[in-house]
Amino acid sequence: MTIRLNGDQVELAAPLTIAALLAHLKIDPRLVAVEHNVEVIKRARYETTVVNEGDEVEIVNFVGGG
Amino acid sequence: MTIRLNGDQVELAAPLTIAALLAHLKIDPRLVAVEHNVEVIKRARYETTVVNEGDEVEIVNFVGGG
Amino acid sequence: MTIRLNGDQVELAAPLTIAALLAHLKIDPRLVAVEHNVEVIKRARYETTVVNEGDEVEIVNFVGGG
Amino acid sequence: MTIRLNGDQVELAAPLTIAALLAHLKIDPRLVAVEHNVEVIKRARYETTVVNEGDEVEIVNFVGGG
Amino acid sequence: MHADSLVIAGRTFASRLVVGTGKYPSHAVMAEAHRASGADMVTVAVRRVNLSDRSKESLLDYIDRERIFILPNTAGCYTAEDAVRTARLGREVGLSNWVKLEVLGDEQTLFPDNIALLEATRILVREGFIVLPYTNDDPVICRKLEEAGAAAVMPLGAPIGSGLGIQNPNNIRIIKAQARVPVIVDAGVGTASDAAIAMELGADGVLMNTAIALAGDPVAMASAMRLGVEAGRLAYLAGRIPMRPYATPSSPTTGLVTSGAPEQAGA
Amino acid sequence: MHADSLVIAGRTFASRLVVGTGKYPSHAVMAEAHRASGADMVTVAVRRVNLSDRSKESLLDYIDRERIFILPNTAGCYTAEDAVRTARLGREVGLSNWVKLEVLGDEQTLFPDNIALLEATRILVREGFIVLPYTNDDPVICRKLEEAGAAAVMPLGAPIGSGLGIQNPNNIRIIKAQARVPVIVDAGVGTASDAAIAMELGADGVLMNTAIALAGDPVAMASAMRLGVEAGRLAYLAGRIPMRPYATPSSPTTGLVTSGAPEQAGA
Amino acid sequence: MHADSLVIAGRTFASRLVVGTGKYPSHAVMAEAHRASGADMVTVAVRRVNLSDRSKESLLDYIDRERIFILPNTAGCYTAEDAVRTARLGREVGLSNWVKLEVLGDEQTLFPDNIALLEATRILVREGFIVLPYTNDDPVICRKLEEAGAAAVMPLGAPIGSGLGIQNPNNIRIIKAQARVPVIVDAGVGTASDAAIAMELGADGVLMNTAIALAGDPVAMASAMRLGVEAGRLAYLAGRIPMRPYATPSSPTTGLVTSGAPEQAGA
Amino acid sequence: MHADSLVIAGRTFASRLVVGTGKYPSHAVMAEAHRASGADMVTVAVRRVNLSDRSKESLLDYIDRERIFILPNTAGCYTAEDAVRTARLGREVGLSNWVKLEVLGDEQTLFPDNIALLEATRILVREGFIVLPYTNDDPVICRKLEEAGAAAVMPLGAPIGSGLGIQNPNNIRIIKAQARVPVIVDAGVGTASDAAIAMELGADGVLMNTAIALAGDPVAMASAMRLGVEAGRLAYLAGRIPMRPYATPSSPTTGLVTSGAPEQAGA
Repeated sequence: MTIRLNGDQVELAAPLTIAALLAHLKIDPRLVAVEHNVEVIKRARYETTVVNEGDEVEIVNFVGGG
Repeated sequence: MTIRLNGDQVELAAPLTIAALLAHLKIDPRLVAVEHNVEVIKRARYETTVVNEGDEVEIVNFVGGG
Repeated sequence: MTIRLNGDQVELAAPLTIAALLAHLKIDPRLVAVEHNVEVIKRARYETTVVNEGDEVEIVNFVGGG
Repeated sequence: MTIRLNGDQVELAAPLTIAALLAHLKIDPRLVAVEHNVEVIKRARYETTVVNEGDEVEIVNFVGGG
Repeated sequence: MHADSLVIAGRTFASRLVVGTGKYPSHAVMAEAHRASGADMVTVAVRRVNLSDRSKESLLDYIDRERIFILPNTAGCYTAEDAVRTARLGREVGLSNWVKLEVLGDEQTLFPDNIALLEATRILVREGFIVLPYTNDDPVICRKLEEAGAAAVMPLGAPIGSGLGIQNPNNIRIIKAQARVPVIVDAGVGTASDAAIAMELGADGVLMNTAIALAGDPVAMASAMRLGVEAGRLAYLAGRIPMRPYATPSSPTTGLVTSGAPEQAGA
Repeated sequence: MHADSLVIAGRTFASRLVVGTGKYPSHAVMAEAHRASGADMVTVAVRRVNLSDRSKESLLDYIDRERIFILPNTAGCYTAEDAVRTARLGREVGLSNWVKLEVLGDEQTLFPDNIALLEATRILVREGFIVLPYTNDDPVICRKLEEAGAAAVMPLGAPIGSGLGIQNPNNIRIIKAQARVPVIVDAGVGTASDAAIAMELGADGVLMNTAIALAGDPVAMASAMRLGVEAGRLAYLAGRIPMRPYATPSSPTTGLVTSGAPEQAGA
Repeated sequence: MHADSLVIAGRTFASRLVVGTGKYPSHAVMAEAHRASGADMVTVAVRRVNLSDRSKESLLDYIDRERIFILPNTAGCYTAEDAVRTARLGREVGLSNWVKLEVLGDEQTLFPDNIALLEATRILVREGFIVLPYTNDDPVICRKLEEAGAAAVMPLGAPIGSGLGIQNPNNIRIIKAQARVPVIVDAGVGTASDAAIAMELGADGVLMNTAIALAGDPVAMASAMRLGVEAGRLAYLAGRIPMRPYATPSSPTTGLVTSGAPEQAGA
Repeated sequence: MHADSLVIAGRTFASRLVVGTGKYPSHAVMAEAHRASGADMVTVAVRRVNLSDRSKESLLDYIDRERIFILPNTAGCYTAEDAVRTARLGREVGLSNWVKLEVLGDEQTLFPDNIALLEATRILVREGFIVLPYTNDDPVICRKLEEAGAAAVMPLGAPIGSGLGIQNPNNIRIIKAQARVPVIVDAGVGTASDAAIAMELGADGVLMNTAIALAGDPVAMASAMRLGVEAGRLAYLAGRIPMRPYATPSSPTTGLVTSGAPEQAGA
């Protein structure tokens, strides 16, 4: 299946939770925030929120800024 | 009858047109603008617009400003 | 005898040394400088420099300034 | 003979007056001033002042300045 | 010079100086100052006719309407609604559809409420007005006003009547660089050099009232302002020299009749 | 206006702007700029005649001597002796005994050596010269020059040719307040508003060269400077409004046709 | 001094200097500059995780979160919607509900779009955010932001990264005089004296990034800014002397040992 | 930081701030302000002992001579002769051969008479004094003083006690660029940012009296001045960012989570 991840098309084997997606990407969930179809997902819901074909996911973190 | 003219209560004998009101007040209609119940009245309608009991009339002109 | 001391006429009994003058005036010699007839007198010479009739003496110290 | 004219060595046939020198150089005397051995020469003296071997002559005019 | 006229909404003005009609010692002095200023546009306020004392001469008797275009303002209005209402009345008196649009946001500074100003601009443009909004020196709001149909933008140089001069020259320069409508610096000028500075920054015109009306000699100051605006405009068009921290000589550094000191070469 | 002429050493000048003759793109442009400036006094430098190339036109052919008074300078001189020598030569060429006296003390800034300047002033005054010394913006040296017989004092606004404008307005104001001879701001002006500012500070005149000669369009800038000087002078005479940190309205705060919000009262 | 802490929305900060985390030569230099600055609040941006290169160290590893409070910004957002969305994401990363709210209106100046800013402020305040909006130096919009619930107002001193210093000191002073929430001057500071000036105008704090991060020596400049902010704050509290156009002596004018010249009396 | 001491005539000072001893509310406040300022050099005036009232405490009792070096001045002297005489007396009291040399030329401005100052400098240098002359902001006179043997040059920022701040920053910068002895800005500072500006221009130190002594809270202002001098010095050494007329963003312009508007690319 294909999702849109941080603006790019990405292929994934099958639907998976946000938690699984982060683990797959080797991203520490404590340092990022995740949007699923333009809705911010609280950390408590990472295990229960499922990413499906065609979904949009944004994973952001803090970078240097002023 | 009583109207509100430029913010003050004014007694008039009877309903009258804007044109008549201006004549009564000795005001040259070419130098002023008139609002009747918060609606600007074109000069062409001075003869046909009647001021009745309780109406609000504003008569303004140009004064020095920046 | 009369001397001019800090711009004023001052009466003294008799000629005396700078050291004696300072003692007379109860001035600590370590905090002032002395001019005798427009010549600065080093401290070492206070005992030997004599003030005579008509001499001009200036005694100065440090005051607040910028 | 050699003179120093405006800082440069210049050869001339023989001693000559300032007036003759200016004529030789095709310089209108009304637009310049002349120094002869560091002395300003008034125009009235151009005919009588003679430039000799080794003399220093400066001929100046007005140029653009601020 | 003829080609350098100020054009706003298709109307050509010979002068880039716009002056007010308030606070003069007398109507007569005002009229003379108007002549001295060379201005062919003046601002007026819209106020209730004084019904208790009709003896006062009319302001309009002292404005040479052959030569001078009258620009009604909405001074003193603190809401879009009031400003729109005042503009409509002004249009009816003045027989023109131009308005200097003021919607104030603060009594101490008389700074505009730019949000209400934008709203009023949109309404009045829709009603066919030629809108010249008084705004602050913010390039973003100036662009919004332009997009809303303002015929010019009129950023302030300093608080009205303060005489402080152009407080933020960089902003005026930026506003001008971005604008596609004329930029008139409105408010804050105190003396002739302030007017010149506004024009040197690229402004298309300057609007002022207090600096002339309350000057020691309003007529002389009106002349000074006319000259200041023209001086600044010409200097802007001429192109000024760059600034340098050190000197460069104006006279030649060679050909001196001097004792030949080495420093002359470099002078 | 006639009464407001500049008088130096008994000679009356119609214009308060004095301009230079150096660094113009051409003699023809210079002549046109002189006309545009309105100046009736111009400075020139004294230099050796170019003997190797006599083809060059004379500067004087491009100066309307009927209208314009010529003021020779001693630019480039770094000692009193050289300046005196140059002044004497200039007098002999120019048939007048006036001199703009420069004795420089530094090549980078072209700032004056005020000690040598004072010495040269004394010598030249004794020899009957009308001395206009270029000095720095120091009220004390200006007074010494005046006491030495200078016919005017010419404090700098900024380094020659720098275009930085009046760097220390307070000093120019103080110099004017103390001086009993005319004060001409000489050097540093970059654009028309700088000239206006100098005059608003009370200066009796402004002298400039580079700001006009090296402007993009020297003739237009010469006009701008003329207007700037006149604007500043008139504003000074008219008396400007005081500066205030907050606003004061230009239009009446009563008589508005509005919804009666309380803030109108205070506007 | 303890009593002079900066308090925003009930949270106390020991330092009145807020610094950024962008544009440093390295994370290590940034960390050292943070220490030198004394700041206990720093801004960060919210951006997509770089999925193609996971090797980069995390910014957060270089911020001492024990001591330093993290303020996410919405830099780069040009609509209220984008800014709100970014603020929500920042809250989720940062575990705090504070946001430095930027809604930009222009790419050249990075000046705010105050209308969208006000809208975003209202939305975020309703959602429980502590909103610190970056705005321009307009007292009217600052008051509107305050009324919308902003915890502080952050007027700009000059364009972001320009280093021009406080362009309009009078406006900052007015904003402070009117505000009932803290005023943080955000953007435009170039050097330590600029920071001091901001504080002397009465600002409650200063926020900067480029002036430190791109200084020749960011750590030394961070120290300089800390000192500059403290100097300006103390001077503001101490109460400066008034300005006078002339001198007043610091030393006594009597008691001199001198030849008795009359001028001593007046000195 | 230890390496950044101020060295004058071989003597090392930990602080670059030199303060006065005049005009304080009390000797006790002065002593506390001295501590707060961190200064290790203070100026004093030389005056006749008050013979009619010996009860006054000595100034010296309130100066920590272990830590603070005393610099006698010649304030109030209007001739070289008087200044030399006063300097000699000061040396005799103070047991040091240093002198802050003032030779004034004008009572209103207290500006120096630079010609007499130079003469007095020459005499005192010949007599073995370490001479620190107070002069005006003229690079030429500063170089002459240096050549005459001055151990430092002390150009004024503005009239003594005026609090106007550095009136001509360009001149201070030029003086520093040319000087081979320390440059101490003496007089004119009004608040902490002025001191920072002086140091950012490259000055080696700042001398002040009135700005501290007559501040609302002299002790707090002394701290502010200490911080201001340190801030300016550090900023000067760190190297400030260049000024730009437009903005440059502090946060990345890519990686935003937004609706993909085209303007983000340029932000």
